[in-house]
Amino acid sequence: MFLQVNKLNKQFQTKTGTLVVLKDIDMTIQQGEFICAVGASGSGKSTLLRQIAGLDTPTSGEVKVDGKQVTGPGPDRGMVFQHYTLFPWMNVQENTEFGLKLQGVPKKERREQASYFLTVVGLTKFAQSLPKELSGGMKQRVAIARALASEPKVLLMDEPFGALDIHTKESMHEFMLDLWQRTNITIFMITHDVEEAVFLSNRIYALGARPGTVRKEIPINLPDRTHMVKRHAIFHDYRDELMDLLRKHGQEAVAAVV
Amino acid sequence: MFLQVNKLNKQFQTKTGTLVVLKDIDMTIQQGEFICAVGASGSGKSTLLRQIAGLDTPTSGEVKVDGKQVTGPGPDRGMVFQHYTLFPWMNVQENTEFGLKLQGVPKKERREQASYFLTVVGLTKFAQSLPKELSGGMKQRVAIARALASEPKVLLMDEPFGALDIHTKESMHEFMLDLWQRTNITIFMITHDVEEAVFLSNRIYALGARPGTVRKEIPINLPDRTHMVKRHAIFHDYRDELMDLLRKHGQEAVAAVV
Amino acid sequence: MTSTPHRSIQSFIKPKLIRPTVFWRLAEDIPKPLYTALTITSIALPLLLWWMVTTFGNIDPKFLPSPGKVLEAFGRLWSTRELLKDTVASLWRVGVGFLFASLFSIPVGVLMGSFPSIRALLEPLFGLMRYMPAPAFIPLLILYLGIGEEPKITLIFIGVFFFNSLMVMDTVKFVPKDLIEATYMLGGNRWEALTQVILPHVLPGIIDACRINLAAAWQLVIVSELIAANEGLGRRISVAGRFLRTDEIFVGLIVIGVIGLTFDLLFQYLLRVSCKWASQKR
Amino acid sequence: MTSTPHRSIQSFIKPKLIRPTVFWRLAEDIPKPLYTALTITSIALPLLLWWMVTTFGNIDPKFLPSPGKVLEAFGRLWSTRELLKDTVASLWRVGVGFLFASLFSIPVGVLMGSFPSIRALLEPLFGLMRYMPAPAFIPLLILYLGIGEEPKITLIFIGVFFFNSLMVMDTVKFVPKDLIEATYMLGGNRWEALTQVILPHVLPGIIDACRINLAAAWQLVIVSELIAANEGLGRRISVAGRFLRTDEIFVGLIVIGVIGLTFDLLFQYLLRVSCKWASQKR
Amino acid sequence: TNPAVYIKTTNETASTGSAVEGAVRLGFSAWPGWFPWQVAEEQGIFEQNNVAVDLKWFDGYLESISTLTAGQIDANSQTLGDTVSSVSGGADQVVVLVNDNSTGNDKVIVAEGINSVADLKGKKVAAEEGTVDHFLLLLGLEKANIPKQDIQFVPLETGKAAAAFVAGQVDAVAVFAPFTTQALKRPGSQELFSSKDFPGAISDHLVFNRKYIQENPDKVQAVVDSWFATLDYMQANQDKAYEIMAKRGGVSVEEYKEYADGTQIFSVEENLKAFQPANDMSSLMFAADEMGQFLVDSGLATQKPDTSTLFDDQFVKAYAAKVGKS
Ligand SMILES: Nc1ncnc2c1ncn2[C@@H]1O[C@H](COP(=O)(O)OP(=O)(O)OP(=O)(O)O)[C@@H](O)[C@H]1O
Ligand SMILES: Nc1ncnc2c1ncn2[C@@H]1O[C@H](COP(=O)(O)OP(=O)(O)OP(=O)(O)O)[C@@H](O)[C@H]1O
Ligand SMILES: [Mg+2]
Ligand SMILES: [Mg+2]
Repeated sequence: MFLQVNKLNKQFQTKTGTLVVLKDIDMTIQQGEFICAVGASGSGKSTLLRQIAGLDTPTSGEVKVDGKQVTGPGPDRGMVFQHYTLFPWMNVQENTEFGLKLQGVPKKERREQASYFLTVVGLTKFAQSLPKELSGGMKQRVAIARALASEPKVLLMDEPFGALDIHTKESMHEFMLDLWQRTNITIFMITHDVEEAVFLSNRIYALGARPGTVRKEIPINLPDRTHMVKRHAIFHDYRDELMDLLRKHGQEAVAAVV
Repeated sequence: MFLQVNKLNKQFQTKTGTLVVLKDIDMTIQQGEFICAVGASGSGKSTLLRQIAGLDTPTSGEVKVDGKQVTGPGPDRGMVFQHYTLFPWMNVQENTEFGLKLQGVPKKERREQASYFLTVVGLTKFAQSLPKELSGGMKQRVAIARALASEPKVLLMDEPFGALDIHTKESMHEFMLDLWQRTNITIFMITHDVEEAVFLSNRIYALGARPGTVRKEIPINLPDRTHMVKRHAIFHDYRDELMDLLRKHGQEAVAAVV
Repeated sequence: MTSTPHRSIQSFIKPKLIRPTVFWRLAEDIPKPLYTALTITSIALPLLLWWMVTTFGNIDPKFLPSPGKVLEAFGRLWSTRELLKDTVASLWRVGVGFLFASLFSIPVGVLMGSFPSIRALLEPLFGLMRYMPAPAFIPLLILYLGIGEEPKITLIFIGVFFFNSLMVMDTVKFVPKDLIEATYMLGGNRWEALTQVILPHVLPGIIDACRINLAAAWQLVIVSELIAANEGLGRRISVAGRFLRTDEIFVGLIVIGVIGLTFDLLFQYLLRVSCKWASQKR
Repeated sequence: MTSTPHRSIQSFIKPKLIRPTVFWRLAEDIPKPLYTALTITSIALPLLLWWMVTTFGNIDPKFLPSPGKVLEAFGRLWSTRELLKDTVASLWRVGVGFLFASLFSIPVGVLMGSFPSIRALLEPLFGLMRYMPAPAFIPLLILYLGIGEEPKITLIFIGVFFFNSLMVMDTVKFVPKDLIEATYMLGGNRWEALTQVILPHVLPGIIDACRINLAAAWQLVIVSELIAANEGLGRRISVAGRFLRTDEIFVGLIVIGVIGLTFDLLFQYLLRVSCKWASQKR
Repeated sequence: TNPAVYIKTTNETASTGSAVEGAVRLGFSAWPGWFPWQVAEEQGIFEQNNVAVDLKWFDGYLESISTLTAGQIDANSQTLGDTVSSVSGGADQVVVLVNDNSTGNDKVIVAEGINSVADLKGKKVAAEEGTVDHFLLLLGLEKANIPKQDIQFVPLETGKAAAAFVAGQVDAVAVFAPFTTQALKRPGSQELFSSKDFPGAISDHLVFNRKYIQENPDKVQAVVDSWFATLDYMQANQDKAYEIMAKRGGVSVEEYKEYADGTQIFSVEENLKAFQPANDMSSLMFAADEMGQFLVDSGLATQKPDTSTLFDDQFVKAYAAKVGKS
């Protein structure tokens, strides 16, 4: 039980009253797993990830990483945000090093570490580029390298490929699988893209909306992980099961939108 | 030959020299067709649409709508932009009426016309809402209603659903097909989402990148247009053909990105 | 792949903890009661300090009058109606000068922001004029406009016009080009894009620029009332300064400060109302 | 579905045409040569008008000196080195006053923008102080600081400090919260987020605020040099005003304008350099 | 118009009716020799002499001078020195009446420990540059044979100069009443010398723009007549006059009475004499010449102004003839 979410509840006080966003969420993720949580827009996915990251405090319940309760943000959990969060005035190398710099790692060591992870994400050639000179996919790869550089226990990702076009997305999927196999890191990723989730993960949590709850936990067993698998019937079955699940809740959610 | 693009070339003068973005584009679209152009990011899709819209002047070649050469922007071509372009201070009704107001249509008539098209896009209930209160899909539906209200000869769409989540996107696809069948309007849509293009269009222009050229023109014949068709082999064949086409060029393009 | 033994980094990392805090919250809201308490402190603390210094310190009241003396001066000037008259006179001058300056600078600024040609035509001149100290124009204003209300108002006009034009111009830069192109596609011409799209879009920005420049207008009230004024807060302050009636200087300053802050809050309210449609908070 | 015969609308539509234009391009670049030509016109046209009016109009040179006379006065003041001395004196005062004001207001403004608690603590006070006309402080400054350079510089300090703090504060609002949270996730604490993320992010905004407030500082040069100055452009202008030597007033104004514009361009350059990393142009 | 005019303060004087078309626009500022204009206005003496006067009070004396030069008022009460410097600057002005001579109300006031002009050496002395008090200071230095470079001159507006002196920021100050009262509030301060020591050096006049005189000689005459009528009134109603003048000056009646000796209001006879040429300071022409030299010496004027047409005694003479005092 490497990452554990126990009876997590989160509500916000708004002008119109109390908004229950997350209700009784329970999750258990083992070391080395690649887990996705899928849910419609507004189902509280980002909110859930923020509690795990320690950027917000749950109303009740707890989050444990490697047995220790989460009380605040910290580099033991690497985070890749939904929107690009590279520091625009730093070049790729500086961005990748930044976490290590904050943690007091000496210049030489952090330079080596950053270079290593830039090699891992395949951006060594762009070490001196500014974020604005990168495409969306490259930006997220730098964000991943930056998170990995601190050698976190778990990598948290919030719809990291939502803003990418379909081709870039595909190559990022291959990249992620490759990275995961090479580094053997624990990954918890959030997405609304069902195919993405099926293609990447060992297990999927399907979230229901308003309030966000775990509707179903689906273990994924695919014959292989190349993009040919997407034509496989088993892939389609997973996809359709999830789609149906979400379509229903998604429509509820849309109807509830003002 | 309702919308015609003849030997269109477009180049930009940049600091580093002349950038050829579009090269010898030829296209012919008949009245009532639903045509998509698919291409990787940076292949010049938006640039092409801007020439057709008259928002920019081609370096050479011409664009004809209903036999008349395009010399500038105008309401005979309805446009739905890649980014949300609703006027944020007007409510949905006012946004939909705005084009008619600019064209001097009296208040009563334009109110009726706008209401009609809000019914068409299913947003009558939201007539008094501000754009910021709408979800992404609703925003694009208002943009479509706004464009349709002027009864354009052709509806131009630049990746209108690129920013939507997968479920909203699906319902927008159904909505578009329904709209197209009911109004019988000519639609020219640009996208990088291959499935979207296959699902929606009569014919697809696959664009190559750097410089943008028409690589292939593919007529689409699907047995039906419900989302069950996506499991059909013929759908997958179209999809894969296009994917292969673009993947090759897409990778070229990615490699060329600084 | 390099062969760097990258697992070594852990030994260099010094663990740190971010302690939860209320007062030092960074870019996060603090609880409402704390906010209110701090706001009250903001005004009360300086008052208290002032009172302490004048009461327990051995300070010549000519140099720093006690709050009591200032209150007394306030009462005196109020009872003779002089303060009311001064306030009305200055309010009117600043108000009219500022109003005219806004009336001219807003269209000019919008045009400069919208049309690069007009910007090229006016920006260098305005950039030059903005630096010229408004008080320098006093002798010229007396020559051209006499000693009535006109030169006083014109001085405030000059002091606000150029700044406001350039600041309004800056706000126009942030209108998304997409919206203008959407207007063309819907059948609008340039004039309609200007009046029906650019103008409503920059309205909050204009209000904010005006808010800042209203403060600039008040900065000029003393100088403008050097021109043969018989009443006015600025004149009261300069006469008081001449006779070292520090208590009256403080009365004048505080009245101006309070009036200014009132208008500031009014503008902030207008700003909030005018950009209700914006998804981002200001 | 309603049964409105919606095809009827075509009869109401009045077709319009947007004529291509160069001069009236809206929010679009105009050709470089036109831009240059217009920029030159911007300065040349007023000069020409001025020359025409004074040459052909029947205007008392006391009221409006001809460009020739102003040039002559410039030559005269230049040859006696008086103008140089004045310029250096004023540059120094404005420079030092502005520098100190920036030095204090930038950290204060950044802190106010970053910590809601500090904002609550200072904003009301600063909002009040900002409206108080700096010249009102002259008698007090003479009392406390004498008649040397200190009161002159302090006056400029007062005139800039509050404005700049509040404007810097405003720029901090635009730092994306995501970046700060990313810093926490990477192991940074609040102080590091402030100095290593917020500060570099708002640097361009700070430069822009300083650029505007440098102009405000020059607005005070005349008033500050009313305090026992023996030299300075402001003093030259006020003495010239007393003796109605309009030509010298113009010399002073133009010198200040040119100096100001030079610094403005310098700041604009700094701004461009400092936000090279921003994807949006400023 | 500014709505503030509709607010009446409790200590405001009843008159100040709105300006009549064609009224003489007459400016004056804070100086004991000029406060009688306020008496004239409040006691309706202008009306008695059939002339409409729009009396303009200036808080800043300097503004009154530049306003006259700018032609925005027709007449002003100002010192000889300033009239000469205006003329040197190209203004066309004419002195028609001597209001007074300063006989002590312009003072050089020094801090404790300074007991002679020689003690001023190296000290900071404040005065308003180019004004009569600056002139007085230089006269004093000259008399004591001290070069003006030996003192540290501090140019400050008169009110501020007095304030700076009280605050101990300067060691001496040259100011005129009522600011002398202000300056003397500094503990231990004393008068070093005053205009009493230089009779005729500082005289104050009613000055008109020449064009106005040419076009409206009768109005000018009526203003001059009103002045003398006011002096008669003040003789007869001293208490009331003091009350009005003290209020205008912003000082108490007691304080105001101290100025009485420091300002010698000129009678008709004294006026006639002053307009005569002579070789000492009792003659305006001689004094104007001296003043011109002073302006050149102090660098405030580039060349000595032509003062030959500066004086016009026809109105004083006409009044004298009318009352049979010629
Ligand atoms: N700070 C907050 N205060 C009030 N309500 C909030 C807050 N943060 C989130 N919410 C609400 O919680 C709900 C879930 O938001 P969340 O951002 O977690 O959704 P999401 O699943 O990440 O959606 P998306 O796919 O669009 O990113 C939304 O209805 C949102 O309005
Ligand atoms: N005004 C311009 N000046 C210079 N280059 C331009 C300009 N507009 C577009 N380009 C270049 O033309 C190329 C094509 O751009 P375009 O926006 O048409 O691509 P796209 O296919 O729409 O991409 P996306 O899918 O990301 O929207 C890009 O390389 C872009 O940098
Ligand atoms: Mg989210
Ligand atoms: Mg595009």
